[in-house]
Amino acid sequence: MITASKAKTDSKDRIFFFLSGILLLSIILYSYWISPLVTVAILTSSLRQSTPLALGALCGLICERSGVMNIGIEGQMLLAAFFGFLVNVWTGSLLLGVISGIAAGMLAGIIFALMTVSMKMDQIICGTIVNLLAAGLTGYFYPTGINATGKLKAYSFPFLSELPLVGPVLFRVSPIVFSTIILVFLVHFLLFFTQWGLRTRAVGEYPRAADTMGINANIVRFYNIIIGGFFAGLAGAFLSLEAVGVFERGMTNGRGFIALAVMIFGKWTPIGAWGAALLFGLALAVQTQLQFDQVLSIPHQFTGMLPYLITIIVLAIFIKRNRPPGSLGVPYEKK
Amino acid sequence: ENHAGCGEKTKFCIGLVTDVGVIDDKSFNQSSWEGVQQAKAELGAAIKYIETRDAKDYEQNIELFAENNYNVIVTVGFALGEATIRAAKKYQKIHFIGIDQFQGKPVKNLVGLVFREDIAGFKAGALAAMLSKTNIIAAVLATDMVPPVAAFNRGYEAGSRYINPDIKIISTFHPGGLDISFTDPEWGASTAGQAIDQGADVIFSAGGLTGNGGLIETATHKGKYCIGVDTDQWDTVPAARACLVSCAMKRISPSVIKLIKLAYKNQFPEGNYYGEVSLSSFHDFEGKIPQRIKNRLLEIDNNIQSGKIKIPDYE
Amino acid sequence: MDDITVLKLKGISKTFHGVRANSDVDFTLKKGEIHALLGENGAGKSTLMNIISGLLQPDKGEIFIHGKRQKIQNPRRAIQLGIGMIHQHFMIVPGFTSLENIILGSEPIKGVTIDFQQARRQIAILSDDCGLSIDPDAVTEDLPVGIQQRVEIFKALYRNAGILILDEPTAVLIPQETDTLFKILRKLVKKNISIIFITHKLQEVMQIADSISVMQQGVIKGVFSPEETDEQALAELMIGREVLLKNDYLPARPGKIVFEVKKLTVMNSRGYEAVSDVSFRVREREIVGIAGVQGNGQAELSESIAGLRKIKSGEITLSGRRMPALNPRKMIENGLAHIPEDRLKHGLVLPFSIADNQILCTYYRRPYVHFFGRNPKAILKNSRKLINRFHIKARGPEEAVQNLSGGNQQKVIISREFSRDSSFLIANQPTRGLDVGSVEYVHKQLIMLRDKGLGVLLISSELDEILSLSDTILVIYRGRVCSIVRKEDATMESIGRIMVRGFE
Amino acid sequence: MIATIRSFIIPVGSVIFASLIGGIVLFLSGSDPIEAYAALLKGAFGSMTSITRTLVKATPLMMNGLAVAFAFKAGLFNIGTQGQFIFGAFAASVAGFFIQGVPPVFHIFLALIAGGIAGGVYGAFQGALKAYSGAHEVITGIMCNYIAINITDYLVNHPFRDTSPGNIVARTPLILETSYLPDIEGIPGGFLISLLSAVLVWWVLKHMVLGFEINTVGAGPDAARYSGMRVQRILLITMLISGTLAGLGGALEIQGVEHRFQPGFHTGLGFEGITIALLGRVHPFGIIPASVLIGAMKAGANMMQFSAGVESEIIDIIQALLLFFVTAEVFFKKMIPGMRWQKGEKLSLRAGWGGKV
Ligand SMILES: Nc1ncnc2c1ncn2[C@@H]1O[C@H](COP(=O)(O)OP(=O)(O)OP(=O)(O)O)[C@@H](O)[C@H]1O
Ligand SMILES: Nc1ncnc2c1ncn2[C@@H]1O[C@H](COP(=O)(O)OP(=O)(O)OP(=O)(O)O)[C@@H](O)[C@H]1O
Ligand SMILES: [Mg+2]
Ligand SMILES: [Mg+2]
Repeated sequence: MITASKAKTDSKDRIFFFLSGILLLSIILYSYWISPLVTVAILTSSLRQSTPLALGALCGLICERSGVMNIGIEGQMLLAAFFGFLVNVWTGSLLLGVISGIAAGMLAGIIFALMTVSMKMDQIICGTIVNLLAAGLTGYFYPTGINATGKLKAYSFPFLSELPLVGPVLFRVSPIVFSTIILVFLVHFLLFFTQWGLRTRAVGEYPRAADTMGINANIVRFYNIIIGGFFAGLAGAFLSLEAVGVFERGMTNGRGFIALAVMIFGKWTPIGAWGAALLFGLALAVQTQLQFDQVLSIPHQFTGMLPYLITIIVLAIFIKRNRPPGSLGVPYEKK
Repeated sequence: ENHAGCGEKTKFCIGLVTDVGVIDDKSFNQSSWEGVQQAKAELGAAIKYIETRDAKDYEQNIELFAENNYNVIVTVGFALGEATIRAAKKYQKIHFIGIDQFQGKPVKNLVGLVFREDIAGFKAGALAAMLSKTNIIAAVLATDMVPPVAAFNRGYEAGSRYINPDIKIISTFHPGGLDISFTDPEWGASTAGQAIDQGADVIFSAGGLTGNGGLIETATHKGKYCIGVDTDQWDTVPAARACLVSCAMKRISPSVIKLIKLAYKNQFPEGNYYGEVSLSSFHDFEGKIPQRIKNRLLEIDNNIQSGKIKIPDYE
Repeated sequence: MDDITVLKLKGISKTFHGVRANSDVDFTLKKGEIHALLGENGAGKSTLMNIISGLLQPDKGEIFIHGKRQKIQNPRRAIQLGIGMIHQHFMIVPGFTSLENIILGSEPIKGVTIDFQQARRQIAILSDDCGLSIDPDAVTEDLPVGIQQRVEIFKALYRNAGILILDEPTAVLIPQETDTLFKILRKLVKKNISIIFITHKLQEVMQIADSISVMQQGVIKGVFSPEETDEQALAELMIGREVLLKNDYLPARPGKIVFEVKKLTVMNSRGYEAVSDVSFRVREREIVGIAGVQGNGQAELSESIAGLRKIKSGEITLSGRRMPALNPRKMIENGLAHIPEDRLKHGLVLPFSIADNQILCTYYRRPYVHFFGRNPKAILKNSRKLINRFHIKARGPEEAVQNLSGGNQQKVIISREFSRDSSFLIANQPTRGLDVGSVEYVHKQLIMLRDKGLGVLLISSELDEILSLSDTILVIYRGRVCSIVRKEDATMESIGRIMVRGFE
Repeated sequence: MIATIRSFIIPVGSVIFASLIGGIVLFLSGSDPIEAYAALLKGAFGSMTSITRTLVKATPLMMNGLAVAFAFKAGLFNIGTQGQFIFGAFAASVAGFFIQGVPPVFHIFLALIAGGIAGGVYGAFQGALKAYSGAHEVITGIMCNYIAINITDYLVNHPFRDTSPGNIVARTPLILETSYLPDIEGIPGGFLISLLSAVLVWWVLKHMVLGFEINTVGAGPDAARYSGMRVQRILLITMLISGTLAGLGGALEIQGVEHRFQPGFHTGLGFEGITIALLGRVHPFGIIPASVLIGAMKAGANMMQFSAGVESEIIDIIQALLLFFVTAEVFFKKMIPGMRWQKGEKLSLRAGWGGKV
């Protein structure tokens, strides 16, 4: 009954995913056997680089599952990264930094919700507005000559981190990377097993039907956008407070948009999106490794294309049409 | 408007045009500007800068100063090379300083302030090779399309090999286009992380914000060293102090001041002016670095001066 | 039955920018009665019901429930007041299972998760004492409409509604399904549930209703009991003129074959065989009717004929020429006219003007294009002509079809398809949801075309429509043609039986 | 009548409101709005050269805006204009320095065509992916942008690098004078061509059969199939044309301004295309003023920083506000009494995501 409610995955896809999963796993195990250090390095890096994408995708997914198309994630991330960093500098507390980063993400969400849900403005336009606004504000008010006070560091779980392979990869990680993994599964659970999830999906598919059952589609959309903002905010905080440690103008560098790609790739399901994000992160890490090892002496521009090419190929050849939520992009007006 | 009255005997005006990017890039825009600011302090000059947003605006931004009869115009970055030459030919009376702009055929009121990044890189490489215990060192680089970065890298590899011919150098360029390769700290950081995780213990991180990301990341790993570029990033990137042994510096500010003063005294040179390059002081690591390494670096320095060491030059 | 009033409306009025949908409507519903509401398309029935169920707010007027004045701000309130509505266009979330659809909005909770077990139990109990069964885990979009409707009824019962509103429930049902529905309704009435029943089918009204209200242009024309009136009277009251209900048209004089399918096999979207080697032929001046319960392959059949769906095997011949698959344009140019089942999705481009919709299949031909491109003059001229000829109610050729009532939307399609000179017509559910006036109109048009010399393939789940119009009747069951009968020797009962089980 | 008034009130009102709020931001951040805006205007329209500069900056914006808008009409969200623009620019510059000894006018057109084709083919590639494999155009678009940048970066760094002595930078040689776009009466030729393209786009969409087909596919893909249109092919053609517009934009940029392909000269142009398309309410004749407006802001930004010392990012903020007011009719509805909005007049696209073909 759960699968039924998800965007349809036809059996061919499932087989493909299953087989490629097996294949990938065996490759990883093999390379771990050959050179454990490098393998761990690659996997750690993949997980790390997939984090902002996965979080961004969660934001997009929660909005879109309730029928709101959010292309403003990039901007939400940027704002979050900015405020998170500022607060961290002012208070000297990374925790406060992260919290206010999240708050900023949600605040941007509220603005977006006011425009899309309350004012029924076109959702693509609202997303673009958020992006412009974020770029403008963070650039215009960019504080010169203030300096970071460190960043979130990796934490090793006792015992667990000693396990081979999974230990260093999964249990010697920095907080946001780790919590992302948990959040992915949490959101998946919430989306498919709880009242909130059922209503969210109903509103996304057919808001009128939800409305006749006494569910106020617009309210659902409103708070879902804000919840989405939480994840975009966390992604931003990750960039400025965990990954880098400082804020720089435009430091999101299009990750918000790749997150959208990842979300669609994952067929609007959290775990699917996470898988897509991991694949993307893996491709990024692998291309770096190819440069490290100089195994093949081709210009780095080509190895650099790897992640993008893989995405297109997988999408074009293996995955059939992705079906978005039915009411996506349409402001809901009562009759 | 403080540029009123520029051009009169009594007033000495200096303008600076950045490359696409921001003045406080903790890198060469910033250190060029610091040079100009010092000139203000010493010569009481009126100073002003314009950040370029769009490569199409180089010409216009330079002209904004020229039209207001500034005495010296500093243009930062090789990308402004052509625009600067054209401006110099058009405004004969104004002195132009083109940073990182190698002059093919000299123009009399324009000097290209250039640096031997390969030498700085060589020293950095030597230092890295001597510091490394794992015999794996890494370089995190913005792009190979920008001559200075490429030169840094060439020197770095040569220098480390000079110390230890079979050292493993794992180096990467940013996979994206030139437009983001200098402004992607996240990539710099995660790449540095990936290098460290596979045993690299010295990271040479070169290229604007991307490089800074690499430095800061390295600082979060115990017992690893990182080497910065361009300025003494001890001051510009404090977050990296935990690992920052030294920086392959291009002494931009002092050279800028020197050239401005020459302009002030009307002894402005033409063609190319080679600015000084060197390793910055070791700061907190002063005590930790054994004397023999320091001696070795001095010896290398002399050998380069005397030409005993040849660095493979531009391809 | 005792005469307690459960619902009372006083002077309800509602206008949509200019359009008077309801004006000063009084309405009374008694406990345990089935109250039929009649009216032509756009009379204001759905609007009135939407007001009762809290989807719309009246401009003025009062609503009393069990004698207490109530303000129904939103559907949630209506549900609390025990009002359940089954909408004309089902309010079912496509991807959801029956269970999910039923509990949506009133989910039983255990801890943080939905208590699906609990929900199942409740549904089981419901199906026992109402004697209707459904598969809770079936994905609703894959279910036949009859069952989807049952899910809708469950939704209401699950929220134990005391007042049940059904807006044109039988529009999409075949006689057998209708009978089951009526049985269900009677059971519900016994449980003291009061029912408002909207329909365009008069004989149903006579059959089931305890009282009848007739609506015309937003006002109630009168309230009757079945005993004191008859179909003809009602029809005239709602349309405002005389209507032929039972029409006995002149028999056909079939000519040569215009259309033929041989051993046609077609897959449905989920890759199962939906049409299995079907063969039949249609002659000039003949209407071939395809009877069948919805979802027995009619959709796939008509789509494949129209060139919209891949065919696995078999061949299609139109006016003597063998037709390539998947080429609608070629079919059209060879004389196909097509009234699609899903008028809003396939038949019309809703945001477009009436004029543009009327040339949707000929936009690239003269006179609609000239040297410089499209020729607006010709397009508008054509539209004005058709609007008059087919009596389409609209402000003018430029009005967007999304603003038209369903009846008029259908007329736009008919005007387009009938005005093309074609030799063969597929009419798929051509009268669904239309009022008696429009139905009569469409039927006349079909006969007229037939007599003009077209071959017509009429697909309909309205058995009486099939019987009164077709000259030959095919019954389709599970994608196979199970029987071919001439009009003369076809009876409602026999056909109905074949429709539901594939044999006499 | 009312309609025409309204169609002026909204944009003008938006500009006023946006600059007001922008002014407040300036004021709060301690700079003088009047001075800043004065400088902005001076930089944008102060002199003939500054006007020219404004138009020069408007040109690529207009072309990208048109490209995005055109795809929107078929329900496609062409987020890949940047890549198409880059390929167009590169192809034009190659044609610019490779082809020798052809008469000027001819050479100009050869280069333009090269650019158009390059962009068009790349667009069509993404269109084909969408139409025939269902790969989502938003994903492929984003990915193709990165790929285009990498490929051209490689090409200018190696095979097509300018080998003239003294050059140490990754860039192509200068294109020949014969392929330079001339100014006509001080108006850049590129701008004139982009105006022409706008008119063409309008004509195609409003008056040509293809335009009707594209609009139909956008408004009702199923009805389009039913009526015998080859939806997939139309999607492909739409992306071909959209890409051609973007590619042409690139060519204009090279032949009119840059005169050689240099990596990174295009930063962000693609996404600005989206802004312009939306600001122009996805109508060719809305896109013209929109791009001139934004062009003016970009042209004035430097002057604003130079003489008013205002960070140029302020114009991003103003752009966002503009976009907001243009879209949020509600304001004007509330403010101007007796202004009733008909159904369908509200600007909405809901293009893109609809994964179905
Ligand atoms: N949302 C709306 N906006 C504007 N007008 C509307 C709206 N809904 C209905 N109308 C108009 O109000 C009138 C009554 O509509 P309604 O749907 O109640 O008719 P109806 O009696 O249900 O017709 P049918 O029997 O075909 O269902 C029609 O003219 C319709 O065009
Ligand atoms: N003037 C209008 N403006 C906006 N929407 C309208 C208008 N008129 C009708 N509609 C919409 O179109 C729908 C069709 O109107 P109406 O309900 O009268 O059709 P209908 O006769 O019920 O058709 P069907 O019986 O096929 O549903 C209405 O339910 C309403 O949502
Ligand atoms: Mg109705
Ligand atoms: Mg109806």
